[in-house]
Amino acid sequence: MPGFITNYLDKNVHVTPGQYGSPFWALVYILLVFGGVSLAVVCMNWLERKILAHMQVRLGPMRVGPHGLLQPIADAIKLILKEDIVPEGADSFVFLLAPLIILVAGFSVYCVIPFGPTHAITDMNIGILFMLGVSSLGVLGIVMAGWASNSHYPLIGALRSSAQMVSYEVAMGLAVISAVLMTSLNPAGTGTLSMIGIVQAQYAQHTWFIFKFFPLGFIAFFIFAVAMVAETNRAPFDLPEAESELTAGFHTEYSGLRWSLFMLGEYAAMISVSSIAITLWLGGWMRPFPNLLQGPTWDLAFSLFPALTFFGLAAMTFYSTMRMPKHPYFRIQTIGLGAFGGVFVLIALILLIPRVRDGVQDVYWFVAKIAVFLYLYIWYRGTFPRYRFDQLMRVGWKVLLPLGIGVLMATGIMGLRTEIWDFVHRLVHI
Amino acid sequence: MCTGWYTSDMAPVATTFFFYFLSGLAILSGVLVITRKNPVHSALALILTLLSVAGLYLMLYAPFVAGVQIILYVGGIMVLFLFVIMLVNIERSEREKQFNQQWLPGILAACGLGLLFVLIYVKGKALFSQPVITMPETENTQRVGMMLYSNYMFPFEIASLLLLVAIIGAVVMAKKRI
Amino acid sequence: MSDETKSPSPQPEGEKPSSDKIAGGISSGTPPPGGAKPPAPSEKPAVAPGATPPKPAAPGEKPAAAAAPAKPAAPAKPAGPTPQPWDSPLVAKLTKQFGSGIQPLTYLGQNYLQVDRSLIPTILQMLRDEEQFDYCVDITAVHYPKREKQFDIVWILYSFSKNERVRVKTQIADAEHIPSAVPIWAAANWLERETFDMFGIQFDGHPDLKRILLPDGWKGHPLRKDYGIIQQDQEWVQINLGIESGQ
Amino acid sequence: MTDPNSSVSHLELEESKKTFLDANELVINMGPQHPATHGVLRVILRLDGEKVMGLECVIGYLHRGVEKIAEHRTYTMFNPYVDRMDYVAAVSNGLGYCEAVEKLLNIEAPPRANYIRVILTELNRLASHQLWLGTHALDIGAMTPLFYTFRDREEILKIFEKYCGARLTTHAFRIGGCQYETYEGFEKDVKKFLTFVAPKIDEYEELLTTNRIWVERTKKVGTISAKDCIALGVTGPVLRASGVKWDLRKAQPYAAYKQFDFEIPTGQNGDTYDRYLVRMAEMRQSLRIIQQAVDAIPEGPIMAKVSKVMKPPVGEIYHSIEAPKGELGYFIVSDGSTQPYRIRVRPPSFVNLQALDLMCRGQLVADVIAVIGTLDIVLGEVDR
Amino acid sequence: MPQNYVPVFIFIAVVGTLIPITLLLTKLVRPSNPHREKLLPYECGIDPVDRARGRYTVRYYIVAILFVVFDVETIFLFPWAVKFKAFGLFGLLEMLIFLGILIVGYIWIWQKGALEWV
Repeated sequence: MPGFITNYLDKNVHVTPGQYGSPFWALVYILLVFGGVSLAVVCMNWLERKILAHMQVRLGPMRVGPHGLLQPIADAIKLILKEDIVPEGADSFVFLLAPLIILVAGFSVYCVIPFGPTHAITDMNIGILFMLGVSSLGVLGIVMAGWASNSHYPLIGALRSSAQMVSYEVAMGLAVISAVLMTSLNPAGTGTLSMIGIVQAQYAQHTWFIFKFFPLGFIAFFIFAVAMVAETNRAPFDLPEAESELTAGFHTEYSGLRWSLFMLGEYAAMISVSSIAITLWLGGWMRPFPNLLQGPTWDLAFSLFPALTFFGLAAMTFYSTMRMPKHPYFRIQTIGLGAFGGVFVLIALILLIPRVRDGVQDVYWFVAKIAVFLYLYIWYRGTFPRYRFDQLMRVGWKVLLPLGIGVLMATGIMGLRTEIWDFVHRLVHI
Repeated sequence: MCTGWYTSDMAPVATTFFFYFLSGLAILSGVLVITRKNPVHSALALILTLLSVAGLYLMLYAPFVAGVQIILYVGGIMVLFLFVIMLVNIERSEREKQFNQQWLPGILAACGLGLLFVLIYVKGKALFSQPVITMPETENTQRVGMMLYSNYMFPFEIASLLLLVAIIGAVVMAKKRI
Repeated sequence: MSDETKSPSPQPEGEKPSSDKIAGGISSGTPPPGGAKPPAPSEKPAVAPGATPPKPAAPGEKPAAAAAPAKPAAPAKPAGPTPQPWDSPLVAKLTKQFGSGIQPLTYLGQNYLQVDRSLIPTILQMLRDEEQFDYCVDITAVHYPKREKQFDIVWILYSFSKNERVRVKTQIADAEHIPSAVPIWAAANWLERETFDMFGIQFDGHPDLKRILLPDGWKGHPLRKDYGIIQQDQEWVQINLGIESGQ
Repeated sequence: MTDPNSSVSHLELEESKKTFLDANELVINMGPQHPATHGVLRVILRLDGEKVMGLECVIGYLHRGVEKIAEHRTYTMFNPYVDRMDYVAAVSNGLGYCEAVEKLLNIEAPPRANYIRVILTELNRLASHQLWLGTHALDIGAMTPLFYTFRDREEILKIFEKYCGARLTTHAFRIGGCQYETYEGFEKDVKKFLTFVAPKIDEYEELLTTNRIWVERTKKVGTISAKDCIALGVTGPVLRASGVKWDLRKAQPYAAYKQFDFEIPTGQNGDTYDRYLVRMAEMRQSLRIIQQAVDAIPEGPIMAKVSKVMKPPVGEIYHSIEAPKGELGYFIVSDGSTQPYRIRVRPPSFVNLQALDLMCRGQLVADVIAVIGTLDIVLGEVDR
Repeated sequence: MPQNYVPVFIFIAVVGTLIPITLLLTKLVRPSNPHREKLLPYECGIDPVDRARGRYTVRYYIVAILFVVFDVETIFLFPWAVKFKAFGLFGLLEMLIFLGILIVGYIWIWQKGALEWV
């Protein structure tokens, strides 16, 4: 088995495992991504509670582990030990299948997400289409969950949710097309739908697409950014789960581990749509200014960022460790927090090794960009009230959709401005 | 069977397995679609059918069509189906008889269809003596574009009229107070 | 001083004005147009930080509002806390129209009309339409089991334009119906339902007279005096809660 | 009647007659176990999609028979019970009750007691409004204001606790005055609180007042005209937001309110946004009143002469005050004994809740939540 | 099957087996005490009045059908988008006509109020 790995590393570092065609190697990547995303969801869970808490002048989880670090684990254990209730009159088959569909749909998107030029499970030349299609499968899961529960609140939640996701998908698609348009602005005149290809196109055109044809790229990005919040049912578009109206929306009747699958799916979807936005508009895995700040010195400077980040985290952890109460009761927690900082230092040191340092560059920048998006998600949740359903639909159909069509047309015209100019020129001269 | 389209980075893998797996899945779920009493279950089975057909498109090196299949049929039309199914009274439809009693026309139609299949199988080789136009997978979308926007330009524009009619029809039929 | 005048009878206001008209008599002689504002001028007791005179009753009730200058003749307060006859143009008008059917009284600066059961719909309608008592504050009842006419029904009304409060009271026997005030004040809806729930008084013409605080199907009306404080509908508890007793 | 909770509503009956073809309407229960009904309120909604075609409130889940209990307690013993009605504005309840009995006894609280009463009542009004704001914002989906308001409300509760030992159901006042003299540093605490909380109110407003989503969610939602308000007996900030400048503290001043200079904030449209603005302005007015009261608090006794055994003369009295939610009235009938013959509480929430149907008809489900929040009901008071 | 699509199937297989296995495994540790009251659908503490399925407004249906139409439109745009430079002015014109016809429909439904929720 190491043969596969060495083989891959030696010969085919420029292709993704999918293109390499080795099922084993693909499986390794799949497990890595699956585990990584699950871990990210756990971290996100803790971070969301902490950040939200601090925005709201409270502490958030503090009891399980130092600063509540073990809270997600405690939650997981609790959820595992909870009874799994299938309500009376529910269509049990559909009821049990629904979270699975949502999860599979949420995770399948990761097949095409490029964490780096080679760090993707596979590269499809219809990557964007695949992502749009698979993420639209989530709607089915939601409708099924709501319908199967045989309860009013989940049904209304599911209908709302599907109508909402479906509405914003149109705007999302239009925004995506205007990014695809930009990829074909090369001498060959051939664009691509491949996720890796889109990032490479941004590299080739020396700009992130968000800045292309300013403000067109930015508007398209904005449309996508709004639509993705709506697609993931997050505040301020969290109507399907509006707890004050529908208690918990389509997953009201779910409990225990099965309920946690919905949460897992939701957070996984948040991460995946953020990655898509990053891939399409924010240069994907590229570090900032890859064209401007070139040269070995800059490369070295940027390659130190991962290690520095972890050193920073470690410093924060150590600072908190020092600030822990000196009471013997907290001794274990203090030691735990210190050990946590130690782990950070260790990771940082590993990241200083030149080979590793270069290897994680792409993934680091990608994850860093995702982190910004996730922070924005949390920030929205702490700031905005919830939209009402008709307002939500109005934003989707009457604001984002025309905006999307407009941006698309404008981008097309901008992309062909020389041809148009030539044409007009010729007309005048004839 | 697909070796003819071999490209360096798109080597076919386990073609036979996937073919039988996907087509078997399509047929099985297709049967489920018509035998399930509960229309929602039928719809779910139909989704599976559509997905496996999408897989078959992939095998034919037509990823764009596969993507369209997933986005439009699974993500769009099936959601619409589910909505409509939920609009009707499922309890009632479950109580009703699944098949009506039109046995004779049914059998005749089945025989006719079977005959057609057999004919196609027998005569097909003669009709399609040449292999289908080869289409490198990497350029599939671009090729579709070329076809659509040059050769089939007029039908394409007609399609937009069709969509317009669909919009108007939907609104007129569904909206009570216009 | 308030303590001495209490009388042992459980029917506090059935007796009406007769007894002592110490201060009230003065006011009744001179028909002051003061309406509901007898205590108005003497009304600033809360202001003075000094000794609080016990006499001027009801600090909050009737301050000199906009209507006060028009009707300045408010006399001194009734000294003893017994119901006094109440005089005002409103009263004069009402008495003229209804004669002995109503008894206008005032007690501790608060005015009320003791009205005959038969006059209730007319009077309430009139109070709203002609006297601008546009706000029905409350409707409730009081149970006097020993009396022949067991229930006092009380309407507490308020007029925004006059800044004036008046209570209308009538007596009805058990099982006697009373017309609903919902057509007059929409607010009466729930208030009447609660009165029905608690006392079992039927309001004719109420759109949806049913229990409001107690569950449907409960037996008995708890605010009647013969309904003990720990009494409950055992049967209901047994059927619905599956226990022998909620106590 | 097999189900303890099912009171068959006319909505449900209507619904059962419908056939499939015209059954676009859906009857759903909101409450009693629902996150946004502020307690155990049950609202039966008849929906056409998301649109509310009608609704009916079912109340009584928290009915404890307060009025009945009163008939078996002496006047003094009943005093703590009123705190449990509107438990977020217990001080106001106590004030209304004490003043009503004082009136019946024809006595009056000494001025110092009245000043203390005003300070505590206005603090309580502030606390009640803060709780309203937090929960109302949470209902509309804004999570953060809840924590801000609870943080600041805590300071008020601390003052209560220092004054009388209790935080929520304070039982701060007695018939005839106040039981407790203010503690050492009471004025200082209150003044400190005033300077602390004024910028906090700006902070709440900063989060909400100009927030686009907040404005969209509240403007033109749950509109009720002044005429309807009066017909339905709606009082308090809801009435004022409809443009009626009426506040019992001004209209029929009680306690020491006559001495203070404050305004009655009013709105024009009677929608949820106006009610929000009115309550925010009321919070500022409360601060003004407290400031004046604490600056001018007179010395003197805090308790009037009241006999240990209270036997009010035969008679009846109605006294009402401006509670945070509206007009809170007590109708007390005395038969000359030590126990009230009958006490009727006129709860503002109960009467205000009647307007819910009118305010929600034709709006969306989400608006029902907003309207319940903006009515600021407390089920303890609705059900008593 | 082209090799770079195989990982998708592996992925679905992995997710589709891992999760049910987890669910089955946790069956060993989690309790199961079904009770009538516990199994009742949530209706805010009230026993459900009727079955929940079916019966809701036709508006959701309009949204779904409009979505399908606009989705088809979006799909048509993809092949153009990847090649639009090569199609040049002619392609752009074609696309503008295509979009124009749809925009007419869009304006029509806007005018008709089909986009208003209530």
